Amino acid sequence: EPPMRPERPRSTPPVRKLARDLGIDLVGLTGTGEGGLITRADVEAAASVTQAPVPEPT
Amino acid sequence: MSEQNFDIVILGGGSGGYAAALRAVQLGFTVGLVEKDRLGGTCLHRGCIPTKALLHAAEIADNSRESSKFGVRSVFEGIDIAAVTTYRERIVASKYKGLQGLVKAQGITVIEGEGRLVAPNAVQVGDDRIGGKNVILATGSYSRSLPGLEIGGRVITSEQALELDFVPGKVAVLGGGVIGVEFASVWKSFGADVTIIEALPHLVPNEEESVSKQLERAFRKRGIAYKLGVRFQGVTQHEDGVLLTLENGETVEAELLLVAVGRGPVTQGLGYEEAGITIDRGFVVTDERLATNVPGVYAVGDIVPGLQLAHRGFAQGIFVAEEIAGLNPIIVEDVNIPRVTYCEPEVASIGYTQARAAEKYGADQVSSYEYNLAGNGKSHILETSGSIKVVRVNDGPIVGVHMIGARVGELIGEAQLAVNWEAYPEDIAPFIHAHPTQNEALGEAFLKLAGKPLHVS
Amino acid sequence: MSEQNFDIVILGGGSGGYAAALRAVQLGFTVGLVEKDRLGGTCLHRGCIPTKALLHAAEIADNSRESSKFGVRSVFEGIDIAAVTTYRERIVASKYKGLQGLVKAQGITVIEGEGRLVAPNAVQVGDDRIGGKNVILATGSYSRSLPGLEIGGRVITSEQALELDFVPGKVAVLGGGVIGVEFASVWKSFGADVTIIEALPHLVPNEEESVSKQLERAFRKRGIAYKLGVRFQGVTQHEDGVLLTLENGETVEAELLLVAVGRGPVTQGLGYEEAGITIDRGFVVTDERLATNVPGVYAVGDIVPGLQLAHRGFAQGIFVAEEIAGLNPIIVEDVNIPRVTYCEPEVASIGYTQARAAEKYGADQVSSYEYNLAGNGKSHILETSGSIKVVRVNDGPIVGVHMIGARVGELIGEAQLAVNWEAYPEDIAPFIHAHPTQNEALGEAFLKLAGKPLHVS
Ligand SMILES: Cc1cc2nc3c(=O)[nH]c(=O)nc-3n(C[C@H](O)[C@H](O)[C@H](O)COP(=O)(O)OP(=O)(O)OC[C@H]3O[C@@H](n4cnc5c(N)ncnc54)[C@H](O)[C@@H]3O)c2cc1C
Ligand SMILES: Cc1cc2nc3c(=O)[nH]c(=O)nc-3n(C[C@H](O)[C@H](O)[C@H](O)COP(=O)(O)OP(=O)(O)OC[C@H]3O[C@@H](n4cnc5c(N)ncnc54)[C@H](O)[C@@H]3O)c2cc1C
Repeated sequence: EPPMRPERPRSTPPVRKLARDLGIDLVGLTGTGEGGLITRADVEAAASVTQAPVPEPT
Repeated sequence: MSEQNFDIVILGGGSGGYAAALRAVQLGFTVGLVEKDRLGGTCLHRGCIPTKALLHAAEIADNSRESSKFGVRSVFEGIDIAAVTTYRERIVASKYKGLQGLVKAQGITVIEGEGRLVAPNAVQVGDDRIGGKNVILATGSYSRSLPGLEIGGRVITSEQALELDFVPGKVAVLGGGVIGVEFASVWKSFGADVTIIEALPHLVPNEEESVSKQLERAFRKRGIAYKLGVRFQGVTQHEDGVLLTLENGETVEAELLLVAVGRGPVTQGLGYEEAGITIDRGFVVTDERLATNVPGVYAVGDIVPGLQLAHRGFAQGIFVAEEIAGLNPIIVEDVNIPRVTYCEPEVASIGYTQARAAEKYGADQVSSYEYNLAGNGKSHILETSGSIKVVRVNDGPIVGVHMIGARVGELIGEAQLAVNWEAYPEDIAPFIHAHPTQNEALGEAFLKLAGKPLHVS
Repeated sequence: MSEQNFDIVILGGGSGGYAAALRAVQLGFTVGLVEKDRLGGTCLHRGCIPTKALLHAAEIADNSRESSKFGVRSVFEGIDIAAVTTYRERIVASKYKGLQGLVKAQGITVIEGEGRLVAPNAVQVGDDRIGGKNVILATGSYSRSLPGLEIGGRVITSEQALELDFVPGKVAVLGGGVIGVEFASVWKSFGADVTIIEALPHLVPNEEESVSKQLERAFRKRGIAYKLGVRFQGVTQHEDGVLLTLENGETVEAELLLVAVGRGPVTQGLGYEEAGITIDRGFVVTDERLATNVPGVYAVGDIVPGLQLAHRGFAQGIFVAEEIAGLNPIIVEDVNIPRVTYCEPEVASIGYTQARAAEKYGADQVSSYEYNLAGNGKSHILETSGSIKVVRVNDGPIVGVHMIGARVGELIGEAQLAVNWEAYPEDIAPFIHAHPTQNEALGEAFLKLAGKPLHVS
């Protein structure tokens, strides 16, 4: 019986895939879903932070 | 009088009970499994497996009848019901043997006999008291009838229908749910005249309405008669048939009447109420983690209100074993359990119908798309018609998939991953479905809901 | 001489070309689609669709022959090849009509005639010059032969095999890949004696080795002969047959020889090299986003090295249209494209074989489990045998699924979601597969790899 793997951030495969496509590392995220599940909204929120427009250098 | 003690005692060795037993011993528990009849229960001996054998024989008969359409010269000469029985019994016997072997190999103690709950932690079987730190109730269900409609003679239930040693010339089926339409489909393929009587306005009334309507159309084309929205009033039996009267005054004559109006829970006289377990209309009430109100006592399968399906009972059995082991298993709600009706054409669904999704999320928050299998190459090759309807929340996940057509039952695997993982159609759109398959049609429906329909599979 | 200009010119109206055209007009581009023969290309007229019609007729024939096993009395009297042709042509004609209608309705300009690339932004068709800001090459493939093996007379390729107006008594098939085993399967079901000759050590040599071995066993049981690991040497034709000699000195006599040794790209004499496009062994070289080395020129479908499958060409067509539109579509690698071989039993796979996964991730980083369909109720009912093998990275995702058995092709839908989303078996383990289906077997394999096998479906 392999042990449960709490070290792997809990999410669903399509959300993990979305995170990968957006370049978001799930390890840093706090899940807001049931039982700490990382949701699509969590990933999208993280992505909007990382992709916040960078001011043009003047 | 003897006493045996186990970590877990399970009352009933059907899909729910034996799955719990298998998972429990795997997790290191000792298990006593009490069964009064045969391990495997309804599903193996009187349900899923033997009916699907009949349905496959029916498919073979239809193929043979229609073979010239495909360029095959074959003369259909009828059904050899004794040979059908041999085939059906061979399948069941082999699965039964496998199950017995597995249960034994895993070290589960099977206690033969009728059990009764005599305490929250004990089941009595004859003179023996079987103690368990935890008890799982899994006593299953029986074919119900209607008030005043007595089973016997030419008025039969699915148990007798399975074991008929002849093909009836004309048969009436009371109830257009899963079991009713499956038997209607088999009998028609075997050459019988069939009339279904359903009190609700549609066949398979729990399905998406458009699916019900398509099934009605397909049955009409197959020559299966049905009367919808009309209630049964009475039946009389005579020497060579039955005469049904309906509340609207119509009558139906047939050789046999199959009563398929649902299944009731087997919970009476088993000590459940005496042990303090809450029962509601015969069903055992549990919380969403399948615990009854009495600590240490769980219930699984058809006695728990909700979908009466073998794989649900099975999964509940596994769930409870893991729950007792403290593994905190994930709940799979009934709505996320796949449902397949194996008549011809098949019906398969998961998640919410459009109407239920609209109730839950708001009508303007939900979109759907119904892809007609006429556009699907493989379905065309199979000469089947039907559709695949996908329901999504706008800018949100896929919450329902509803299918009808030959062989669509197997497509539910993909649909259930999408719904259970709350995928968006956009998540699936980049994937490529194999050509020419029927699951391409599912792909097309997802593509359409993701805003990129192409309609050319 | 006239000149027409479009946003996009597409050379070739097969799966790759027409998919690109449909998606491109949807995205607002004007499209000129050049086709010298019939829209739909190989797949619709000479490939996927007509072969699958034959395979379905073959299934009907097998069912009829074996009907007594299921209790159905039916006498198989042979194949009416004219009726098979009518059926096959009816399917193709109807899909062809649908495609023509769709292409027209979407406002795609179809230019009939043989095109030649005359500049990076222009295709010449007879006297007309068709200009396009972007050009997509989609000229497809043809049946290859071996050096010194001339097609003609009794030595045929799949094109002629499809259109035979008789069932050969004895036929030899050179090549045990997808096309070879599909025709072998059809002919055997139609009553022919069949011998396959394959130079590699296995039938369907690109599949998981255990699957190849099971296909060989199944074919042996069906009476399909094969010679593996032996190379073709020569063939002579005489009045009523062919005589093959093999490098090991054996000979095979047959009425016909089907040459099914692969398909070569149609790229010669079309101006590709003159326009500066890099060609490698006849294939158009592209980057992973399907751009050739010449800016503005893309290639899709069978002319691009890799899997030669209709749905890949189709998806590549969509991809390129979206790429030109700047939508930055997601690449789906060849390894993540589902592969189905529609012989009896069917073979279906996605992702890495165990051997390739071991190469990629390290042999000790990969586990697999092969579930035998003998344990699967529905497969038992279908009287099929086979297996489902799932390959995972340890503590990691499912990277391959390999299946064999009647009707397993449709199970690839679920498998492909798992592999494409890089699901872990543990992600699927809590879900409940419908009983009794074949996709339960997939569920069992996932359960086992997640550490919770139950083996009772
Ligand atoms: C005709 C028909 C077709 C069906 N087809 C399908 C299908 O295709 N797919 C599907 O998912 N479901 C199908 N079902 C439903 C499925 O059979 C049930 O959902 C499933 O069997 C429920 O499992 P269970 O363990 O709750 O109960 P059961 O399978 O009914 O098992 C209960 C067991 O408990 C035993 N028992 C009862 N009382 C006692 C006692 N006091 N002491 C000892 N033993 C006791 C019984 O003998 C029985 O073996 C079908 C049902 C029918 C009738
Ligand atoms: C017997 C057989 C069975 C198959 N079964 C399957 C299957 O079940 N599933 C599957 O996925 N794949 C199957 N395939 C493979 C599939 O048919 C191909 O992968 C697919 O057709 C490739 O699409 P394409 O657009 O690249 O090329 P094609 O379909 O070959 O289309 C190319 C088009 O370009 C046109 N053309 C070529 N040159 C010119 C020119 N100079 N000017 C104008 N027009 C031109 C041709 O007339 C043709 O219409 C099968 C193939 C064969 C032969």
